Amino acid sequence: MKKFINNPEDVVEEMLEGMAAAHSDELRRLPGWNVLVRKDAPLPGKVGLVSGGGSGHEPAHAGYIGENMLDAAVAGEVFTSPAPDQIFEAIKAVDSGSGVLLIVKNFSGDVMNFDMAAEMAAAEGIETAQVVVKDDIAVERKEDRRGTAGTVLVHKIVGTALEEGLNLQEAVELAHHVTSRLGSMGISLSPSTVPASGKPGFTLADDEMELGTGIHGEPGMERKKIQPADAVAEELLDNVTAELDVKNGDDVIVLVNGQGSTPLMELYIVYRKAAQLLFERNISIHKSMVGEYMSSLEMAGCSLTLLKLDDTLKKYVT
Amino acid sequence: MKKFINNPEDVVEEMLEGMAAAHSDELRRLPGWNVLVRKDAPLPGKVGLVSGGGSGHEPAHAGYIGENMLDAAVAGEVFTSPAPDQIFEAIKAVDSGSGVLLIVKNFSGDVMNFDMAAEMAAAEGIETAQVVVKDDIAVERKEDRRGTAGTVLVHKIVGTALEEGLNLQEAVELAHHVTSRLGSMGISLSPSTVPASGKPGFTLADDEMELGTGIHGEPGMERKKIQPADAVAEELLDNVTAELDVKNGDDVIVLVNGQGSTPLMELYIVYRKAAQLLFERNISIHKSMVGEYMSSLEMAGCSLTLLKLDDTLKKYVT
Amino acid sequence: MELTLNVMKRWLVTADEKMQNHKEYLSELDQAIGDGDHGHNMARGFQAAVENVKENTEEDIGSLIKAAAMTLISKVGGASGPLYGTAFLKASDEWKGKDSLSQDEFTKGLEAAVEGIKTRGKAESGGKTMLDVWTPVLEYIQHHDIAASDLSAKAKESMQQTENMKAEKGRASYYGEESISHTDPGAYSSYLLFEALAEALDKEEA
Amino acid sequence: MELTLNVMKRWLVTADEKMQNHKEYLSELDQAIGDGDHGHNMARGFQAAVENVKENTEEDIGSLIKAAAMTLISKVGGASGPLYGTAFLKASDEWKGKDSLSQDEFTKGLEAAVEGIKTRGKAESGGKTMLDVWTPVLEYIQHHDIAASDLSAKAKESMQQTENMKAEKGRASYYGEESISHTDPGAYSSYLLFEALAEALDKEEA
Ligand SMILES: Nc1ncnc2c1ncn2[C@@H]1O[C@H](COP(=O)(O)OP(=O)(O)O)[C@@H](O)[C@H]1O
Ligand SMILES: Nc1ncnc2c1ncn2[C@@H]1O[C@H](COP(=O)(O)OP(=O)(O)O)[C@@H](O)[C@H]1O
Ligand SMILES: [Mg+2]
Ligand SMILES: [Mg+2]
Ligand SMILES: [Mg+2]
Ligand SMILES: [Mg+2]
Repeated sequence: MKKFINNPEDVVEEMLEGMAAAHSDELRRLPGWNVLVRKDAPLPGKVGLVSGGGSGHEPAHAGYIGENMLDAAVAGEVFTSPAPDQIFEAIKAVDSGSGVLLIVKNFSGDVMNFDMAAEMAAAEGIETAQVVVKDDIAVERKEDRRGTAGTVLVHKIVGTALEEGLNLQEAVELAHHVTSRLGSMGISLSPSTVPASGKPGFTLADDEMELGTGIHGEPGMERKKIQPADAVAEELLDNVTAELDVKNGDDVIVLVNGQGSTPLMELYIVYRKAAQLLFERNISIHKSMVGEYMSSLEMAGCSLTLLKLDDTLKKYVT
Repeated sequence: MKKFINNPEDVVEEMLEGMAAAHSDELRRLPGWNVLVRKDAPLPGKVGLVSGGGSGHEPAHAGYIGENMLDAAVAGEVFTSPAPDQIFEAIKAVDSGSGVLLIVKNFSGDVMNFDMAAEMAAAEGIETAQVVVKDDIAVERKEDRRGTAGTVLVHKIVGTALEEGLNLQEAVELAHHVTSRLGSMGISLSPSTVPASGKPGFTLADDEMELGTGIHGEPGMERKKIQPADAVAEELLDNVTAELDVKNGDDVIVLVNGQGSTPLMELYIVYRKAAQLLFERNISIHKSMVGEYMSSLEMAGCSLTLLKLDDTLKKYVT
Repeated sequence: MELTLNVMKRWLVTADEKMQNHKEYLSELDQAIGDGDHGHNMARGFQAAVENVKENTEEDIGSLIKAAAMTLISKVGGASGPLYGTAFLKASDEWKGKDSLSQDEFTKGLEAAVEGIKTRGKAESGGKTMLDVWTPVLEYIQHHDIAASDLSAKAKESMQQTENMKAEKGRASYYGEESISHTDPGAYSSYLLFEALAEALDKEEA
Repeated sequence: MELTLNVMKRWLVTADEKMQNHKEYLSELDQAIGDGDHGHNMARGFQAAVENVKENTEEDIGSLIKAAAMTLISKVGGASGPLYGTAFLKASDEWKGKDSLSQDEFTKGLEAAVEGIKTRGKAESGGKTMLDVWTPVLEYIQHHDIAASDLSAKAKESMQQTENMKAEKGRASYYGEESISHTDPGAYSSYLLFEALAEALDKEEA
């Protein structure tokens, strides 16, 4: 394990200190908590937007704090969901009295910890609602689907809408509307190593790739011989479009996400083929995002996310 | 070599196609050339700003096309500087009659190719000037210093100033002023692999790091046992501050750049210590940048850049 | 027999020792069908809970266990944090104000704990989780004298049986059929917890 | 002897063959003290230049070599592109309008080429670059009958001598003392170029 760290147990604390120092014009840390908050939160009259999860997915989630996005992000240990008291602090810090929406990636730990935080908030009279993102279509059963890079689009769209004054109930409906039209699939070439364990999360042969991995390297649908980028792009795209029933005449947002050590060059090569295929199929790309939006430490791989737009959603795409 | 590519010989072409498709609202590709141009260039009355170099450093340089930055970026083969005719096309595409400033990283190949392009432009009556960035203080002789991540700050500051109407001569002076106050040093943990060669650019033992590497993995000053992040940050910072004579009361921009596969988490841990030390030494951080600004494919490592500000430069820091 | 405040304290302390000693092993189990952090999560959580116990001057079992619950909730993280935390919290409710528990009272707490895990985890036993240790252990205690019983053998046997189950909940469920032939990490840590209880009781007897 | 348009064409074609055959080896040399692309750069450039020659209907040596120069400039990239390109371009100026060259005329072109490399690269011989082949080869041709001479032995010997030099220019200079005991890749490709010239002349004789 070759990493720029000090003590493996301190990585999250030190990262948060670094983030708070680097971006003090935009966010602040809640003293003693692993919570970063938009500097001007709570905004009077605005529903608060909170997300979070295990660390190691940077820039998620603290990188999405700001106007038209999150009011707070809660950071757990690396790949481990944050505890309820941390989340509760975030809720208190951003609640203006209009309630707080929690965006949660669908992992048992995250869901349970956010549930408990919501109960704590309720006990103190703060209204919250929770929307669970399940965009990873590699998992068959819909209720078991993991939350992955598509979560960023929920942050952005709901965040933009909240800035325009939606109330909590409307925000929940919008968030559900987004998640119902959102799908992602990942593909990995090599694992990442959690500092505390010091060992790679999985192993793949030199000529193998794994289709459908989650953002912590959870198993996918299939291991196979490594394919050219064009075939990879086509397989990801076909799976996601089939799942979302994206067809001729539709409008989409395309997000090609890097998992950590895959160069931007390769992400653009994957994007290129996806864009070509969409064009051929007369599906128009409303907006493109190519980069590391939801990383997995230094995992090599990428994922492709589509959001199928309609007029409601287009209003909030900036 | 595990990469999302098709044919190794096509990576630059396909990346450029991907970039042009993904960002068609901001830039366009010159048909038949490896040149991306700001969509609204040439801007009447504005001096054009062009940079470029070998590919593999994404988002450099095409990612820096836009308002307050570059008018065009020229992409060579991976880690190989672009040919003069490519650069010449970029110059022609952005010249509004007010001349074009070329920002070049100091590598023999880049300098010679940009020189030839400038001669071609002169032969057609287009005025150009060239500023060579030599921010890599790991190289002893000043004239041999390589151009690295600090180049991005030259783009940003000179780009902002040009938007305000500086003429070519003034822009050259400003660019020299920036480069005279700019220093960087890198440190690497593992190499990258150029697709065409298929072999890692260098080798390091499992417990070794190399101090002072260039952005293509060029040799640094010293190989040593891997150190904790705090020691790494301190060593980079001490070297750069000593070189630039940054002291008590000064104002700086700090850029912690990721070389490719180093997670953002680690960059923030390095940044944290650098910021602490600057604070202790009463040097104030005017602006912080933490991320992959000038990558080296999937090399693991980071670099630290300081720009020592004065009133002239502060005017152009956005 | 009576479970005194002292036994309960010793339970926590012994459990912590076991979590520390099995930290790497638990994480290894989790590496195979999860994300490899279970040992680290449990070790972090119990260490903090026990530090708390040592400083704790509370004189009743309810408060002791509630304090432990709150610490587990805030320090373990992941899926196991809310589950162990909820279990202890629900039990502490039953033990409020008591400085010693009859077997019956103890069992009531355990029943509440199991209920808590099921509700929090939206899970039933048979799904290759910690419940596959908690449920059989609870049933066993409901029918045997806890002092004279072989509690830790029961816990161990239940833990071992998770090896043949297919995971239905949590990260391990992504492994589907592949999860079979691996022991569930949460079942293992629960076995350690009940082994610690048996040892704490043993010491008391002696 | 006379160097005809045909010899010059054969020179380029033979050089291309050699660059293709030694592509990996040149890149390996460059991997040791550079960035490992020299073979790929040269192979890409000469292939394009020769495709161009084949299509070329120009009937004078100046135009032929100028076309090759322009292709090298635009296809090689890196440091070697402008250097080889400039060398050929400067020589083509001397050979303008000629459909055959005397040894004297050929030498004049080579002199201009070496001058071009020095100016473009801001370099002198002795710095472990391609100049350490071009300069001694030029001197040799200035004093020997090119047809009867052992041009390729001279080029080879000069190339080999770069092994003991310390690099002063280009990427290899970053290696400082460590560059010693490696052959310079640009010197090797220049040796291949002059070996190709010798072979093209040989064929003509035969
Ligand atoms: N929904 C659930 N119900 C009951 N137990 C669960 C559930 N989800 C996970 N577990 C238990 O938690 C254990 C994993 O805990 P841990 O590794 O600490 O958390 P995470 O899975 O978030 O990394 C599993 O082995 C299993 O016993
Ligand atoms: N300034 C210079 N003057 C003369 N030759 C040079 C100079 N810089 C580099 N070279 C030659 O170029 C060769 C490297 O070419 P190449 O690998 O294609 O380009 P790059 O160094 O840009 O990757 C070196 O081996 C050396 O012979
Ligand atoms: Mg976990
Ligand atoms: Mg090169
Ligand atoms: Mg786990
Ligand atoms: Mg080279």
